Amino acid sequence: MANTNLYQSLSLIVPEIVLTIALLVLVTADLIFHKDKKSIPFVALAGILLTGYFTLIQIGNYGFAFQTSASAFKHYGMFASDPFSIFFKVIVIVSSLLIVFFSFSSDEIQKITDRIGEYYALIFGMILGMYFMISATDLILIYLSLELLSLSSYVLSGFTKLRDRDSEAALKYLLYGAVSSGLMLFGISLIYGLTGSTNLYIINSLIQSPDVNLFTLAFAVILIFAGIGYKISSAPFHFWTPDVYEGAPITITAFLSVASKAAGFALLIRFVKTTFVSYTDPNGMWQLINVFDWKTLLISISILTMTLGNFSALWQDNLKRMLAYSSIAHAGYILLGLVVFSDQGLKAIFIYFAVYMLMNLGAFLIVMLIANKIGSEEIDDYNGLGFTSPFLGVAFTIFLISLTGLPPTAGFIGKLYLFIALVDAKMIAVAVIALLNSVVSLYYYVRVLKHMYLTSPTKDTPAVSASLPNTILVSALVLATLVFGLYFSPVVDAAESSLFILGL
Amino acid sequence: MTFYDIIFYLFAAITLISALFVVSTRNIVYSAFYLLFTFFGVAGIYVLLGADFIAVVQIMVYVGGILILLLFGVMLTNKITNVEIRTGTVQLLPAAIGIGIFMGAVVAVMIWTEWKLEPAQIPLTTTKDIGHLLITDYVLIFELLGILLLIALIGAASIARRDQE
Amino acid sequence: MLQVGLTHFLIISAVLFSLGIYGIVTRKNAVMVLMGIELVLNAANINFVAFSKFGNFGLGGQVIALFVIVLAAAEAAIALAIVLNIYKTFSNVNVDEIDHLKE
Amino acid sequence: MSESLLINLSIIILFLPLLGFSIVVLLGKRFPKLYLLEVGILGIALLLSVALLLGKFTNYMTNDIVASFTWITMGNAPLVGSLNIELGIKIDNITAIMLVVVNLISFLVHVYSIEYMRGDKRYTRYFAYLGIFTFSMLGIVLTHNLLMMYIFWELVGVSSFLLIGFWFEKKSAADAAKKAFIVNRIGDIGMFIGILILFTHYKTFTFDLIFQQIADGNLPFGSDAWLTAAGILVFMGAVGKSAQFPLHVWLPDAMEGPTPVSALIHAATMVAAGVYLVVRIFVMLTADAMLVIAVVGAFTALVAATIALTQNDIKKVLAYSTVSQLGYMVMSLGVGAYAFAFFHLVTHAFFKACLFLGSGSVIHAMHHEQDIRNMGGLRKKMPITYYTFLVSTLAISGVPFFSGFLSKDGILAGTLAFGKLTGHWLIPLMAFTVAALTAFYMFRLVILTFHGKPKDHHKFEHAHESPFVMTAPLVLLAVLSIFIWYTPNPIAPDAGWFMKTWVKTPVQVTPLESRFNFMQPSREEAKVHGEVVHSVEYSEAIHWAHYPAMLLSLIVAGLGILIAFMFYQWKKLNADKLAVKLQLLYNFSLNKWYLDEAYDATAVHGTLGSSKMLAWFDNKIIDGIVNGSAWVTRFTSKLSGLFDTFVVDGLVNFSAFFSGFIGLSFKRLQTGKVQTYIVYVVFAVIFLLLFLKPF
Amino acid sequence: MSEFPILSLITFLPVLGMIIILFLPKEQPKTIKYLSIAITGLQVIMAFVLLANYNYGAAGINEENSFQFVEKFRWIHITGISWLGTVKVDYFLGIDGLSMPMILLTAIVSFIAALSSWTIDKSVKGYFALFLLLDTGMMGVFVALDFFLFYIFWELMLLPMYFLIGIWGGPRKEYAAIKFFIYTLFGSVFILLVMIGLYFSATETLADGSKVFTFNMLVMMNPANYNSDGILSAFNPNNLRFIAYIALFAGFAIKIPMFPFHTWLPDAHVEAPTPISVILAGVLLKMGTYGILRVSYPIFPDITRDLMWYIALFGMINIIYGALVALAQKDFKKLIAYSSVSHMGYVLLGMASLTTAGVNGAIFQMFNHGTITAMLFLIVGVVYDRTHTRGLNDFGGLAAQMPVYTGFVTVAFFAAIGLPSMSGFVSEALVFIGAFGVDSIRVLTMISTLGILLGAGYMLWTLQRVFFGPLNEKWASLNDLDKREYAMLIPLSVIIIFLGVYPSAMLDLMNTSVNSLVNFVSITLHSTTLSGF
Repeated sequence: MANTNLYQSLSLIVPEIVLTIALLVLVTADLIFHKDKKSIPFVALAGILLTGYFTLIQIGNYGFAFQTSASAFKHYGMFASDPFSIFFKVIVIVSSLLIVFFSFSSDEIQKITDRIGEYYALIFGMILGMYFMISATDLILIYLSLELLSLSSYVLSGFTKLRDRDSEAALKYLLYGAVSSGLMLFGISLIYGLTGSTNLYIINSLIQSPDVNLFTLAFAVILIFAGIGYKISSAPFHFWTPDVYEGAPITITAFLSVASKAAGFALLIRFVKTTFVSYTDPNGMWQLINVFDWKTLLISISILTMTLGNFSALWQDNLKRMLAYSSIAHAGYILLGLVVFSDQGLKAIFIYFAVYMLMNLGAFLIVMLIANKIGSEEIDDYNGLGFTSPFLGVAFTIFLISLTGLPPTAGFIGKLYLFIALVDAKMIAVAVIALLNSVVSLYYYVRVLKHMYLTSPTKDTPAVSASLPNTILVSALVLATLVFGLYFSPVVDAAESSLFILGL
Repeated sequence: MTFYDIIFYLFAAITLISALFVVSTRNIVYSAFYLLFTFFGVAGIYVLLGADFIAVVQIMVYVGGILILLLFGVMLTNKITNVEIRTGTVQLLPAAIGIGIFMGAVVAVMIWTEWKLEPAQIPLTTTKDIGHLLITDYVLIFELLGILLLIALIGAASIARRDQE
Repeated sequence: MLQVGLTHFLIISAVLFSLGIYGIVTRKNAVMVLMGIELVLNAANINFVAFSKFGNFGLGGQVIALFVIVLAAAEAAIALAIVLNIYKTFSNVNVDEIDHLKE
Repeated sequence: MSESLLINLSIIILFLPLLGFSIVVLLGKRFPKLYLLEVGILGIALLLSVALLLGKFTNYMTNDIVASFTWITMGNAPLVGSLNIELGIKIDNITAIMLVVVNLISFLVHVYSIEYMRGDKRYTRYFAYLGIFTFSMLGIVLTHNLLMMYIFWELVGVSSFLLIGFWFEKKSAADAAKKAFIVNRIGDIGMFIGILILFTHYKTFTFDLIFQQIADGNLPFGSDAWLTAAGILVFMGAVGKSAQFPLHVWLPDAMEGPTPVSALIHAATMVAAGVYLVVRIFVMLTADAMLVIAVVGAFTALVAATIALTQNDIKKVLAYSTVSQLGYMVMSLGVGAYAFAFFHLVTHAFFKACLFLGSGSVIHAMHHEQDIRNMGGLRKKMPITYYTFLVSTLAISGVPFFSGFLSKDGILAGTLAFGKLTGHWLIPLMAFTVAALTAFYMFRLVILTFHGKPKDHHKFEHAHESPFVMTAPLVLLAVLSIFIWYTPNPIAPDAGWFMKTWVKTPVQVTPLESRFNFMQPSREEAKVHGEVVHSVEYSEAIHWAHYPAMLLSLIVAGLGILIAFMFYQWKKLNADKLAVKLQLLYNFSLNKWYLDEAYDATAVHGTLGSSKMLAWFDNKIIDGIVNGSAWVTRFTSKLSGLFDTFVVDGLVNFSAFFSGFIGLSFKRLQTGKVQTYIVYVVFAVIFLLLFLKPF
Repeated sequence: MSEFPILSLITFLPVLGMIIILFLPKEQPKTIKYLSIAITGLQVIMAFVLLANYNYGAAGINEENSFQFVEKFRWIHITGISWLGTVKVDYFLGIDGLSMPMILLTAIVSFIAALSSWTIDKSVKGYFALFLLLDTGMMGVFVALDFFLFYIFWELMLLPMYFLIGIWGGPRKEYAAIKFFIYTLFGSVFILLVMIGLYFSATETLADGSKVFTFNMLVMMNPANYNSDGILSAFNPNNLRFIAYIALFAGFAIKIPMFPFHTWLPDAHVEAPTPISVILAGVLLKMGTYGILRVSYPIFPDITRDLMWYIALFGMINIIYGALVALAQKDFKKLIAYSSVSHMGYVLLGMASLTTAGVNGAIFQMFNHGTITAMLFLIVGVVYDRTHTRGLNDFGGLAAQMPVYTGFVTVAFFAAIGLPSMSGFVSEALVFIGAFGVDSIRVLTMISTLGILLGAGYMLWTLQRVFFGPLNEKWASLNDLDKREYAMLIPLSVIIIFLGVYPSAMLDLMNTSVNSLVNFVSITLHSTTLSGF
């Protein structure tokens, strides 16, 4: 690698560098202020805001970083900074910001103030892992960033140690994750054997040659998919999700369900797009290299995922767990955006994620605020809450309706674009299945409403009121959910301009 | 059969047989020791593959680090008074069938695939070249790995330490 | 066949990989499960090193193997911490008994 | 009088009763005396309609006066052109006469009711109802089109419903009201479809425009079969309203209403509306349609007469008599004796109203005793009632010098002529039988009620003649049952002005080939519209039939009266013994041919049963698997086996069950054991590899 | 065209009211009630202002320039990098003869329902907030001309309705509410799918000559706007128009509700509080048929013509089936619910005829059924408020105790039976006239006339069971109507009778549009010979 290249490369990873520095500052601060840790969250907040700022100014500064010297494909590096990555990074950093806000008022997190420094450090570790996952174009970097994300999340999901279920969640997550990443690593090794490289672009050009062994390639891809599928919790690699989501602290559950999933999807999309797509035609349809039947795989996986998620959610009595299954179902919907293999589909994914972030985090926030008060996430404990806590009740209603995908909420726009993409690709049958699934999903979302509103409050039903900051936060999320439902041009514009993935 | 081959089969046997014991012995402490042999075997295979530096790292990190960690784990999670630290097994049959099929598939893949074979000169010692690679081509990963270790440190420490009560 | 080539190494890795998975899914003790994971990682490493030698891919494979080893160490550290934590709460580390979260 | 004045007059006549109704309904609570307003209004209406009659007859004897307006415009409809629905009024001689008849009887009934209904707790409401009825009836009379006919047709149905059910606290009254309305609706459906056929083809409801097109050879859907169908279907309306077999069952039950109502609606006016309808569409009836009408009429007359023989309720006897007489009129139209049918309509209106009011007087006097077996000897106590009743009885029995003789004789002659010309001799046979039976049962009624000795002495003691407001209408109506009002010659019905100048059989417009031969006028006659229209052949046949008919009718009527006297007055014959001897026939007659039972068993129970079944089907099967009942339904459907294939499970409920099932199976996968999850992963990898078949 | 955005105002006024209500303290239920009544009252006034300025000669349907009170703004307009990425959604409101009657209906029924909501005493604030939101949703459906907007309004009423039934409903309210919700959502997802399909099949040519996809319904109606390869384009030999039509129709049919999708209706009605039943029967059901006329017919004229017979068949089944099932009901509200099924069958039948008379009759029937059934539900509400039972056999002889009430009942019942001089008669007659004129569905029409008989059967039987016969002593102390009930029942009775006598008041409103619609559906593309008119 030439040194000239290094400076350019460094300029492309400024957000990551800022993030790393913030992490180090945080750790240092934690050591310095070990008596009074009140300031730590603000350090984290500052770090995230800074990172966000640098992420945003990265717009326009696109290119490959860290090109391999020995390669014949010199202009492809192992790190790509492109509009696509910026979009997902923004999703990640915004949700991180929200998670920090959540953490301010989460009872669970308040109980571990003495370890708050580690908590934020690990969150920063997660963010860093996600950032690299989003931009990585080299399988090894992918693997390591995934591991960085995973290791931090393992710890965080068992971080509070308040209940049995925390450590149980951590252990399950750890074992499941380790195996999945092990499988993935083995798959990567096979790809390495087939092509001699771990760089996605090089692999792409090599597998276009006819002599590649398809079976082995398929085997390797499936193994790698197992690793990614676990991250985005798509069936049948989702089994950890409900257990971990239920066990982990709410803030972490929320973070996992949005940011971690976004990173996973970014990874999957980049992996598929850069490795297996030969070119994009003028209509925005991606032409797959005929080596692996991604279409069949993804269609079946996404249908399975959403069906399984929705139908399992029907029976959940714990709201966190219900939301876990619902997030699995949403992963299924989002996968549909990839299934169409077009820019249109990608756009739908972008929009869906932006929207999903708002509504899902909103829902988790409310579950958290209520859990703070009543100490439970069981749906039966929500009886009559809609009357005693009107503000949170209404907000929760809007989030749930948005999750169902009904207008005039943003969730509808997400679904709309998804179906637009599907219909555009003439995949009507799939669209019908997805639509029917969203009807099923109505059952369990409305079930919450039923408990909140259709059951009259008793004397024991507590009145949950949000503090002023939380009120503002909830209102902001509600407002965004409604506004984007009625005026979605900004989201769509942003998605439209983020379509570009470096490479082909 | 050349000497190289004989050495290979020797290491292969050590690796696989001890690995088999690792996963089948009921005594955890025994398992840990069998794992030691497995790691040694793998290190030998690395040597055969001309990867001396990796072999050394394997022994140092795995045997010197990970294995010790695992042994600590065994000791800390079992009452020492119990001489025979045994562990049960679960779902042997489905696992055996599934893994059997799986192994068949993997082995078949390995055999039937026509890998890219190209005779090549591997330098006798690789340390310097690896070092060079680490700060050029793989510098990003290298640095990232550093952060990963830091995070792992923080994480492990924070989760394992006793709460101040 | 007897002439040792790439395939031989790969078969070793394949068998090691499968044994690792077997260990993961059958052993009750969490530490034992971790040992299985180490086997899986080792198997992948053998692949990387073997491929890089026989395919003349340069030293990339070895570097990757190096990374993986380091990573395995980090993972093991965290894993052990979590297992200790489990032991503190459940007083045992039998994976199949830690199933409070389900359905 | 100018045409527009006549039209305005008719409109005033039409809306006066409605005005009365509205005022009484809205203000009746506050001003209980408002019923007098209603009576006054009717009086005015009567005067105006007499004026209208005079105006019409003096200035426009042969002209029809028509006025119409567009009720609904539907613009320039695609493929059709301009599409409008017009309503309007047509005043011809028949209309003018009917107006007077309706208003007269209505007025008399109003007056009569002042006393009869006094003390009822819904006294003013009663008069309001009478007003709305009169309005509706006048609408039928005045209309110049089928739609308006249908509209008012339904409205009289409703007024009839309200009046029959006036004493709705009595379950029988409420039942009867409902029955009347629903049975009528059956006929109305047919009528409606008939109207639809005509409108669909001609794009108009107006009688004259339709007839004009038929006359021009433009048949509905191009075939005279459709014309026949349309005729019969419209006639179905008459079957319902005029209580023709098999829809006559409602009329006797309708006697649950107050007696003046029975007189007005269920004897004189509304039930005659059916006949009036057939009169209106007479010109478009084909031979087939006419035959059907004739047969229905004749059969109705016979059935009702046989039933009337054995009834013991004074009003029931009269009710069946009404049915029978209506059958007569319908039959008359069927055989082509158009003018006689209308004539009979008028005469019957008077004498039957008189009979009903008379019976009301009796019932009033006997404190609501209606069983004739408990009466007797009332002649002395209530002379006015008796004599008016007798006059009317003589009229209905067809005794010379009374109006009934004139009209009935004409009808009988018509049937005879019809039999001669077409060979359908059964119709005159039935007609004469009915004439005999009528004379018999009417005199049975008179004898049992007024002659002989009182059976219930207590009631008899308290009986007394009704007050003046009740007897005056009786007298007036009885007077109107005398021949002199219609013809100077008491034995030549068609010699009088009624038949000679007022009412003429119109020219048929149906295609020649689908008419009865004898309904084809000779060429010269056809030229002049509204003049004599029967063919020479038919006129001759009528002429031939005239004397035999008169003779025969006198004989059978006399016979009937004689036998009645033999049985009940002189007790020469024993009715009870005969009844025992003819047990079967007697019961058949007494139980009204078991028609009610038959309908109940088939139509009513069939409908209710199927509705219950459907409701069950809807609730259990269509709505299917609901929460707990899910399994029950499935179980039962399995048991019956029949429904299994029909289980059109409500989609939602089924899917709820289905999704629950899937959800549960998914739930079972989630064991909580992480190693199990890992096994799934391994299997998933293998499965996906096989599934994608990349080799 | 008026400069004043009156359509927006009439649509969003209730939302404004909702916001005000949300800021009112809940301790002042009276203020909230008065405010809601005032707002709905204002809506009625505005509806009549619309009526006063309505141009009877403008057709609408598929010509934008003959729509009235049009408001068209660019709402969402995204220019993509590629042609495909462009999205255009307009805020496009306008009315024609199809919507004007519905606007009147919505305004009137909402007002009456607001009056009838006076008795609500549980969570008054929430109730009226939801009520007004529902009002906006309904009104919006009838004024929207952009499919996207239409769909949003369509879905907007789901949630308020769910809560209104679910919170203020009867014993099985939860079940009924979710059933309603799921059923209608199930239907609307199909509408959504077809909407997207249409979006991709038709393009609008903008002023600058560029072509964009659009949700504008009027654009979708013009065959010339379709791409040759659009999946719902008639030019595409492999088009999915048939399937799309079925899906769309199913979506609307659930709302109507058409057999066999009707089972949500009885449950929803029985459990809903009176005002909500009134809204449900009065307005919501109309949205299904309105949707078919507004969307399915002009966008898919070819398929409509092909499926005429089947629509008529379902109309017939609705009429007969609904009436027969109603006959067996023992619950007053259920009976009326099933009678709604039967009456909506007439609408279907009339629409299926594709004739001026039939379609006029159908729309008129929609309006009439709205007012009549609203009145019927109010009537049930009156007696339910007093006795807390709805069992038909629990009553008897109420006519003697409550004569005025019975008078109104009689008016409503006879209107439901289709008695001449009441509005229901005219519409039913027009439906039959229209349907009978079409050869292919003549037999079905004849069978349907049985509905007249059965309708009389169940209505009169009910009248008899509840109001006639000896007075049930239990109810000897019932009061007759109070002033508020007069205020609800009198306007409806007046409307019913007025339109029965002078139907042109309503028919003239829609006439031009209906002719245009019939002309468009039956003649455009390839004309088939239809006998009748």
